[in-house]
Amino acid sequence: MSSQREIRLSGFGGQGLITAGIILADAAIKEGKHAVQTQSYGPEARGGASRAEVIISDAAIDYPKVKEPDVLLAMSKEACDKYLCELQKDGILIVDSYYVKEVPETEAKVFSLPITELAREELGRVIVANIVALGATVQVTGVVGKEALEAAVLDRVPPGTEDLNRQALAIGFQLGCEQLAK
Amino acid sequence: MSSQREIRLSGFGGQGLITAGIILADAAIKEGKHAVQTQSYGPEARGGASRAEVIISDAAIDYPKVKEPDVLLAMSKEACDKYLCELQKDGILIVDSYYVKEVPETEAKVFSLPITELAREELGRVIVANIVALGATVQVTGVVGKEALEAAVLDRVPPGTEDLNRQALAIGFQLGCEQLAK
Amino acid sequence: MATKEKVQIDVNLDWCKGCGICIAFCPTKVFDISPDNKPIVARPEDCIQCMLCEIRCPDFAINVGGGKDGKK
Amino acid sequence: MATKEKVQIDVNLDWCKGCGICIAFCPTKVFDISPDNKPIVARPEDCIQCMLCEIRCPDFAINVGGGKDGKK
Amino acid sequence: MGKNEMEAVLMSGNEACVEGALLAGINFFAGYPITPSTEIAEGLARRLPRVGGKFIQMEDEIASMAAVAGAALAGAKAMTATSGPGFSLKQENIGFAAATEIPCVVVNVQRFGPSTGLPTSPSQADIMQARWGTHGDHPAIALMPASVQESLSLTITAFNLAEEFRTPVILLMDEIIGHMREGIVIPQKGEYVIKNRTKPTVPPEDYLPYAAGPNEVPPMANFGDGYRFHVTGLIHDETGFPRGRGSDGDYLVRRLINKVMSRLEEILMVEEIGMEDAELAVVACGPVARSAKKAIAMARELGIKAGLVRPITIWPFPEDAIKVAAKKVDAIIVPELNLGQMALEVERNACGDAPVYRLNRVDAELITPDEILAKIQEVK
Amino acid sequence: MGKNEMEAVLMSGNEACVEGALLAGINFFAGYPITPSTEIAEGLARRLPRVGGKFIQMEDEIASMAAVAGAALAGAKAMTATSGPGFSLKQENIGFAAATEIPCVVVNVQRFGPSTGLPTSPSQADIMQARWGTHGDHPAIALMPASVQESLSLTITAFNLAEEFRTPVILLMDEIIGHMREGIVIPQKGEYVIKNRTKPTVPPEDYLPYAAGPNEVPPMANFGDGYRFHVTGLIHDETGFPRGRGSDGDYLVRRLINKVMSRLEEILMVEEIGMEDAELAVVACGPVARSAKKAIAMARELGIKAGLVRPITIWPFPEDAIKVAAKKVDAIIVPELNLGQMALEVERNACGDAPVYRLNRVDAELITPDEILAKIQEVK
Amino acid sequence: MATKELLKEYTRMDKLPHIWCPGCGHGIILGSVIRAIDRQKLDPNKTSVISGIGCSGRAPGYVKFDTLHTTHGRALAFATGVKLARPELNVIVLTGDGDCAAIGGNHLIHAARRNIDVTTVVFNNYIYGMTSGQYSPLTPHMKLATTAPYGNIDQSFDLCKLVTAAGATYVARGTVYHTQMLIGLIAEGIAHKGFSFIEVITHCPTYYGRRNKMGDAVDMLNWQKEHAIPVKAAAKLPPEKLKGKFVIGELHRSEGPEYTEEYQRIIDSLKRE
Amino acid sequence: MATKELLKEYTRMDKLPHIWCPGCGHGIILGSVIRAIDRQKLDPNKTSVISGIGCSGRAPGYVKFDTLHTTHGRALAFATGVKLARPELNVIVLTGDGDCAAIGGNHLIHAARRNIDVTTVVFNNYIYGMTSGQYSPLTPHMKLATTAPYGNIDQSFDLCKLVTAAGATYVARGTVYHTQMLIGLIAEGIAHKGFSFIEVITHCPTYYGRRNKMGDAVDMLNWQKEHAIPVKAAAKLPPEKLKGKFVIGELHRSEGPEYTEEYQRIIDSLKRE
Ligand SMILES: Cc1ncc(C[n+]2csc(CCOP(=O)(O)OP(=O)(O)O)c2C)c(N)n1
Ligand SMILES: Cc1ncc(C[n+]2csc(CCOP(=O)(O)OP(=O)(O)O)c2C)c(N)n1
Ligand code: SF4
Ligand code: SF4
Ligand code: SF4
Ligand code: SF4
Ligand code: SF4
Ligand code: SF4
Ligand SMILES: [Mg+2]
Ligand SMILES: [Mg+2]
Repeated sequence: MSSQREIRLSGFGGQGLITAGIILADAAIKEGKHAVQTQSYGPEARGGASRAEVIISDAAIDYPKVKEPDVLLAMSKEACDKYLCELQKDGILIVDSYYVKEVPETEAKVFSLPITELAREELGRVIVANIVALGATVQVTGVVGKEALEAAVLDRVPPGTEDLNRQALAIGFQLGCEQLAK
Repeated sequence: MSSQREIRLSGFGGQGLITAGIILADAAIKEGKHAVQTQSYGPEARGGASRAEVIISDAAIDYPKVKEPDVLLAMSKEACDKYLCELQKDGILIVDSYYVKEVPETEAKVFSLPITELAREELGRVIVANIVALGATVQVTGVVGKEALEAAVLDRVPPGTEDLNRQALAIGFQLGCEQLAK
Repeated sequence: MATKEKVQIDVNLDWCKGCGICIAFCPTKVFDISPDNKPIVARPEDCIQCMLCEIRCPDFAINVGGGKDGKK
Repeated sequence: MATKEKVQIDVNLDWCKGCGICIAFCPTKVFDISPDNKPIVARPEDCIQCMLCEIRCPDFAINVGGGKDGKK
Repeated sequence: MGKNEMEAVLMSGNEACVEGALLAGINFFAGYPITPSTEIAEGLARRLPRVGGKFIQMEDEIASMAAVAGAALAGAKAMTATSGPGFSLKQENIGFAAATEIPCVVVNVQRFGPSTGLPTSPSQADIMQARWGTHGDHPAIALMPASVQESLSLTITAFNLAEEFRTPVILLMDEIIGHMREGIVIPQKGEYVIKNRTKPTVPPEDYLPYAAGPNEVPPMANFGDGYRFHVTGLIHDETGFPRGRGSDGDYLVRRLINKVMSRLEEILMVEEIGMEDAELAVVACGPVARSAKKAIAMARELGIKAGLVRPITIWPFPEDAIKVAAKKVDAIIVPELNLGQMALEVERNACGDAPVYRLNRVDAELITPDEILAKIQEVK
Repeated sequence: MGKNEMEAVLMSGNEACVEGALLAGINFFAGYPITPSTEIAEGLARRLPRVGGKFIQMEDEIASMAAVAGAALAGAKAMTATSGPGFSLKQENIGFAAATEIPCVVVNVQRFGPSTGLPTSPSQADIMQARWGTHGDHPAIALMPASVQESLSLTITAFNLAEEFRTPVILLMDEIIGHMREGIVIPQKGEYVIKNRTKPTVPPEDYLPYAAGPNEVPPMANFGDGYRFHVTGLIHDETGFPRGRGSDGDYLVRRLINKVMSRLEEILMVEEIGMEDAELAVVACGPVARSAKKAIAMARELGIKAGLVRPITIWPFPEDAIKVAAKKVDAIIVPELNLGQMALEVERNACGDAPVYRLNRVDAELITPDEILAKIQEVK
Repeated sequence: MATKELLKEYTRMDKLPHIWCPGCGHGIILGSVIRAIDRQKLDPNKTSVISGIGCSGRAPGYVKFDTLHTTHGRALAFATGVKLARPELNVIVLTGDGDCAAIGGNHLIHAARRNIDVTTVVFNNYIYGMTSGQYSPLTPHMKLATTAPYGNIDQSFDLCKLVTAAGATYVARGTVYHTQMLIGLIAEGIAHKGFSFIEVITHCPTYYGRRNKMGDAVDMLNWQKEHAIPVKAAAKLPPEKLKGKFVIGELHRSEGPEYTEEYQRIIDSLKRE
Repeated sequence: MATKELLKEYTRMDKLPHIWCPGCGHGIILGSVIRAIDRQKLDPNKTSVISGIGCSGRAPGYVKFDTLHTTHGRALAFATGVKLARPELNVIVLTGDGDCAAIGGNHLIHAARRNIDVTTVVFNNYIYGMTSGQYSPLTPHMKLATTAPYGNIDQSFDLCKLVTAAGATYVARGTVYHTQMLIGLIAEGIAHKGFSFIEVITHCPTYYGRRNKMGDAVDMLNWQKEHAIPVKAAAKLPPEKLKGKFVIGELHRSEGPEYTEEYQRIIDSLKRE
C-alpha cells in the first residue's frame, strides 16, 4: 500500500479542479501506473465547493475513494478548513496563498504558494491557475513524472491554448522547486 | 358438498346470460344462501361466446369456479357442443330448441325448450329470452325459490320493463312445469 | 350509363355482420334486406358501380364488379 | 422629477452574484462596477426610481426607495 | 333464511372496493380505464359527486397517480385503480408518494402479463412488483383480498393504513376477485374503524413537516391550512427542504422503512387454518387460498394434517408466520398464479427448516383444490 | 512502464459504456437526459452519426424505450440509458420488449432514491427493480460492472446476450462506476466476440416469428426484410398472433423464462476470490465488491480466511454460487448500498446453511474496506 | 382493385372476419387505408403498420405488412424508432382517439414537431371502445360515457388544430361516410414527405352510439353526413353556421425539413469533414 | 412593495441566496411571480406553488406558500389534483421548457383542454439547464447543445400556439428583459379564471449562452430586447419582418367553463335531484 498515493484537489466550482484531477490521473496512466479519479458534487446542483480526487498506485486499485489523502491541494479557505483534518499526519498540504491567507495549525508539510496570483500576474489568465497548481503539486510530491504531466496537460486542454498551459505548468514547477529548495 | 349446486349458463354475447347469472345468484343470496357468480370472456374482446356460472350453496363457497356443473343451460349450438362433456353424469341439460335443433347423446336429463321462440312469439321481444330461460331453469332444477327469483329479476331489470320481465318469467316457469310434467 | 349493364355484386355472408350500411346508402337501392339484416342483391341491374357499398362495408364483405379476375 | 431627490438604493452584496444586469440596464447609469462585478451605488441622485434594477436583479439583491419601512 | 340474513347483497369485488372506499371516506379518485379494474372508476364516477367528492379521468396513469398525490396533499382521501400496464406506469409517482409520505390508496387488479398479456384473465404476477416496482429503497404496504367481502373490508383497511402510516398502500386484487360476485354484508357505521392522518398540533411557525412524530410518522398538515410547508421528492430533512447531504438520506430512507417495519403488529394480517396440528402447510394468497382451503379440508378427510397460511398483508411479508410454520411442518406448498413470486419469500423465511414446493399455473385459470391436494399427496 | 503499457486510456464508466456500445455495433440510441447517466447519451450523440448510426433525444423515457424497441425491430442494435426515475418510467415498455422478444440494451446508472432522491449520489437500490419492475412474469438479465473496464466489456456482453436471447438486457451501473475515471484498455478487433440475432432461414411464407428455434429462441426477421410478420404485446402463439387462450399464455410465459433459465451457463458470470479455502464469504457486487476485495486481503493478513463471491450477472441470480458457498463457509456477509436487496437472494439460497449478515449504507457513500473488515471480525 | 383482390394482396385473410362489432366504422377506415396504400403503390415489403391498444389498435393484425401492436398510446414513439432506424420504410400509424390523444398525446405532438415522415390515421369514435365506453379527450362536452354518467364536463380537443400548432405539415380530417374522400386524404398523407395526420370521424355504435341514443351504424353515418362541412364550403360560411359542425378535407399543408433527412444531412456533413 | 418587504412577506429568506447561476433569468421570473401574486393580493395561506424538476423546478422552495416540488414533467397533473380537491386554492405552476414541453407535454395540453383554473409560468431558457445543457423541444433549429453537438435538427414548438390550440383561455408571452410587462402578464394570468399560460423567454448563460456564444446574461437580455415584438406592433408588421423574432404580450384570451366549476355544477345538480 505504500506505493499508493492519494491526492485531493479542492476549492470552488469554476477553478478547474476536476480537469486538474483528470489530467493528473491521465499522467499516471501515461506512465503505466494505475489511477482512479473521482469527484464529488456539492449538495446543490451548481456553484459552491468542488473536489476532485486521484489515487495513483503501482498495483490495481480496489477501493476507489480517497478518505485520508496524503496530498491536499486547497484553493479556497473553505476547502482548506474542511479537509485539513482528513489529511494524513505526514501528508503534504499545498494552499493557494491568494485564497488561504492563514494556514491552520497542522503537522503536515505545508506549501503556501501564490498560485492564482502568479496565474494572473505572469499569464494574465486566472483560468490556468489549476495548471499552475498541478505543476507545483507534482513538483513537490513527485506523484507523477513531469513529462507525463505535460503530455497529459497538452492532451486535455482546448486546442490553441497549448502554449499558455505549458507556461502555466512551467510556473507551477518553478514554484514547487523554490519551495522545496527552502 | 351435496348441498352445492353449480349452474352454467351459456350461449353467445348479447343473449343476456351474464345478467341471468347475476339474477340467479342474487336470488340465492336473497334466500340467505351463499352464492358465487363468475363469467368468462371470449378470446376476443367482443362478440363470440358468452358464459356465466353460478354456485349456490348452504355453506361458504371456497373454490369459486364451476368445473363440472350439474346444470347446463345452452342457448347456442356451439355452447351445447362445447360444454356438454363437462356436465355431470346425472346433471340437467336445458337447451333452447331454437338454436339447438339436435341434442347430442348424453346421460344427463335433457329439457329442450322453445325459449327464444316463445320470447319472440308471446312477448315479441327476443331480448327477454334470458329471463324465460331463467324461469324454466329454476322451475326444473329448484336451485332457488321462485319468489326469490322474481324479486331478483325485478331488482335488476331496467325500470319500466318490470311487467315484460314478469311475463317472461311466468312463461319460463310454465315451460319448465310442462316439461317436468312430461 | 345509358344502358343498364348487369354488374356482379358478391356478398360474403360469412363475413357480413348485418349492419345494414350497404343497404341504406346504395344510391340506387340495389339491395333488399334479409331477416338477419344482411343484404340481398335484389336489383343488380340498377347498380351504377359507384363502389360505395364496397368501400363502406366495414367487413370487406362486398365485392362489386368483376368476380374473380375482374379488374375495373 | 424636476428636483434631483436622493434615493436610497441598497445592494445586498452577500446575495449579489455580480451578473452586471443592474449596472448595464440602469437608464441613468447610477451604478459603477466593482472589481468583482458587483454594483457600486455611485450616483444615487441620478436615480429616477424606475425600479428596473430592483425587479431585474435575479438575486433579489437590490432594494430601491425606502430603506427599512419605506413604502413606495 | 340462512345465516347471511337479509342484509347480504350480491356484488363484484370491484364494486365492493367502491363501497369500501366510500365507507372509508374517499373524496377523490383519479384514474384511467383499464381492464379488469375499470368498474372501480366507473362506480366512483357515479357515486363520488353524489357525496360531494371528486372523480377525474386523467390523460394517463402517470397523471392519475400525480393527481391523487396532489389531492391527498390538499387533504383528500384519495385513491386510484388500475391493472398491470397502468401499475407499471404509476411506479415513479408511487415512489414520490412514498418518499414524501403522502397517504393514498393504489388498487391494482392484477391481470395476466407480461405487457398487454391477456387483459381479461387473472394472475398474481405483480406481487413482486408491488414491493419493488419503483426505484430506490422505499416502504411498501400491500394487501390481497380473497373474497368480495374482503375487497370491501381491505379497502377500508388500506385507507386506514395509508392515513396512519402516511404512505401509499396497495390493494392487490386480481381479475377473479374483481369480477366475481358474491353476497356480502355492508357494515354499518360503528362496525368499522376509520383512521385519519394526524394533524399537527403546533402553530405553523413551529411546524416541521418531516419531523418524525410518535411512531416515526410525522403529523401532516394539508395544503391550504396555513402551514405553508414544502414537499419535495429530493432527500429532505425534517423541515422538508433538501440539503443534498448523505446523512439526510440515511435518516430519511431508514425512517421510511422503519415506520412500517417497527409496527408490523398493526399491519400484518395472516389467516391460518389448521396450523395448530399441521404437518404440512400450504401458503397461498388471494383466490388461490380459497382453493387451498378446500384442498386442506379434503386432505384432512384423507388423514393428512394439512394447514393453511394465508398472507392477507403480502407486504411487508409476514415473515414470522412462515418461520414458525417451517419449524413445525415437514413441507410447505406454495401454489400461485405466477411462476413463483411469493414462493421466493417463503423459501427465504423457511430457511431450510422445511422444503418448499411450488405449484404454479400461468394458463389463466385458477389453481383447483384437486391440484393442490395432488401436490399435498405427492410431497407428503 | 508498468503493466498497463501505453495502450491504457483514462476514461469514465459512462464513457467506457459508449465505447463498449460502439464496439458491439450499436447503431441506434434513444434517450432522455438524466443524472448520472447523461454522459452516455452525450457521448453517443457525438459518436453515432460519425459511424452512420442514429441518436435521438425523445420527449421522455417512455418514448425512448419505445423508439429503441422499434429500431431494434427494424434491425438496429439499439440501446437506451437512464437512471432511477427514468428506469421506473421505462418499465412498461421493457415488459413489452421482453414479451415480444426484442433485443435491446437498457443502461440504468443507479442513483440515490427513492423518487428524485440525491441525483448525484450513488446507490444499489434498483437491484430488485431490475428484476421485478414491470408487471407480470418475465425474464430478466442484468449485469453489474465493478470497474470502468467492465463498463466497456459488459456493455458488449449486454448487446451479445440481448441478440442471442432476444430479450432486453439491463446494464446496472451506478453513479460511482459511471463517473469515476480509470485507465482502461480498449480491446482490438478480434479480442472480443460479437453476436448477432439469428435470422430466419426459411422463406417468408414459412416464417413463424415466435416458433422457438434451437435454445427456445425464435429466429428473428427485421421489419423491412420481406417477412411481413406481426408483433404484439398480447399473449400470442407461434405465428405471433393473439388468440386469447390461456394455453398460449402458459406456453409463452414459460418459454420466455425458460430460454433464459435453461442456458444459465452462458449468462452467469461470477468472480470468486479466495473461495477455495474460505471460512467466511463476502457477497458483494459493483463498486462495493472492490471494497470487499480489499477487506478480504486485510482479513487474510489477520489470519481470517475470507473469500469473495461477486455476482457480475445479478439477474438471473447466481444461485448455485451462493448455495455452494453457504455449504462451505461459517458466515456470509452481504454489504450493499441499499437496505438489503441482493441479501434477500443470498438468504434464500444460503438456505440456512450459513448465517447471512447484512451491511448496508444509505448515506450516499461507498462502504469502506474497514467497515467490511470490522464486520468480518465481528461475525467471525 | 376490387375488394377481393385487395384482400388477397394486402390482408391476412385467415384472420378475418375481424373482431369489430357489426357496423363499427373501424373496418371502413381499415379498408380505406388499404385502398390508399394500394393507390400509392407502396412496396408491401417496405411498409410497417403500427398501432397502440384499443379496438383501433387491432387493425394492423389484419393487414399483410410488417405490423406492430405496441403498448397503449406509444405507437408513434415506436414508429419513430422504426422510421429513424430505417428511413426507407413507409411507416403508417393507426391509432384511436384515446390512444393518440389521451395517453399518447405527448408522442403525437412531438412526432408532429419533428416532422418525421410517418402517416398517422386516427380512428376517432369519440370514446374508449375497447374498455367499453369511457370518455376520451375527443368526447364532446356533456355527452354520456360510463365514466361521465352525468355528462362529460371536459372540453374536447380539436386534434387537427393541435397537431397543426405542434408542427405537422399535412393535416386532414375525413369521415367514414365520405369514404372516397377519405381514401384520397389518406393517400395524400402517405405521399406527403413529413408528418401527416388524418383524423377520421367514425362511430362506435356499441358504446358511444347506444349510450348517447344516436341510433345504429346507419344513423351514425347519417349524422356524419349532416355534420361534416367540406373545407371549401366552410370557408364561405359565417362562424355561427359552423357551430356544432366539423370541417372535412385537407386542413393544413406546409413545407419543412423532414426529420430523417435532416439526420442524414448531419451524417453526410460529418463524412465530408 | 419594495424588494425587502416582498422578501419578508413571500420568501423563505433562510433559503436565499438561491442556487441559480450568476445572471440566470430564473431569479427574475421568480421575482416577477412574487410581485404578481402581491399585486393580486392572493391569500398566502390559500396559495400553492407547484413545480417539476429542473433549475426552474427549484423555484417553489424559495417562496413561502404551500409548495410542491414534484417529479419531472408532472407538475400540472399534481396541480390538477390539488385544485380539484380544493378549488378555493390559488394554484400556480412554475415549470421549465423541458419539464413542461418535453416530458410534461401531455399534461400541459390536457390541463389547457380542461380549462382548469391553474396559472402556469414556463421558464423557457431553450435548454435543459439542470442536467447541463441538452436540447429541449424549445431549442431553436440548428442551435448547439450537448446532445446536439452538430446542431439541433429538431423543430421547436411555438408553445403559446400549442396551448391555445389545446384550449387554454389565457395565453401570453413575456421576457425577463421586459420585466414590468411580465409582472403584468403573470398578474393577469392569476386573475383569469381558467387555464392561463405565460411563456417567459429567459436565458441560461451557463449552458445555452456559453455553448451558442451568446455572451453573458447582459448580452442575452439585450438579445431578448432586440428580438421581442409587442403584439400590437407585430399585428402591423409584414411576416418577413417577424422572421426570427417572437411576439410578446397577451396572445390569446377566450371564455369557457372552468373545470372545477363545471364539476361543482354536477354536484349541485345531483343535490337538487
Ligand atoms: C397503459 C394502459 N392503460 C390503459 C389500457 C386500457 N385501454 C385499452 S384500450 C383503451 C382505450 C382505447 O380507446 P381508443 O384509443 O379510443 O380506441 P378504440 O377502442 O375506441 O378504438 C384503454 C384505456 C391499456 N391497455 N394500457
Ligand atoms: C423522469 C426524469 N427524467 C429525467 C430527469 C432529469 N432531468 C432533471 S431536470 C431535466 C430537464 C430540465 O430542463 P428544464 O425543464 O428546461 O428546466 P431548466 O433546468 O432549464 O430550468 C431533466 C431532463 C428527471 N429528474 N426525471
Ligand atoms: S355493409 Fe357489409 S357487413 Fe354491413 S350489411 Fe352490408 S355486407 Fe353486411
Ligand atoms: S356499387 Fe353503388 S350502386 Fe352498385 S350496389 Fe354498390 S352502392 Fe349500389
Ligand atoms: S443585478 Fe443583482 S446580482 Fe446582478 S450585479 Fe446587480 S445586484 Fe448583483
Ligand atoms: S431604480 Fe432605475 S434609475 Fe434607479 S438605480 Fe435602479 S435602474 Fe437605475
Ligand atoms: S366497441 Fe365500438 S369501437 Fe370497438 S369494435 Fe365495437 S363498435 Fe367498434
Ligand atoms: S444552469 Fe442555466 S438555467 Fe440553471 S441556474 Fe444556471 S443559468 Fe440558470
Ligand atoms: Mg376510440
Ligand atoms: Mg430549460
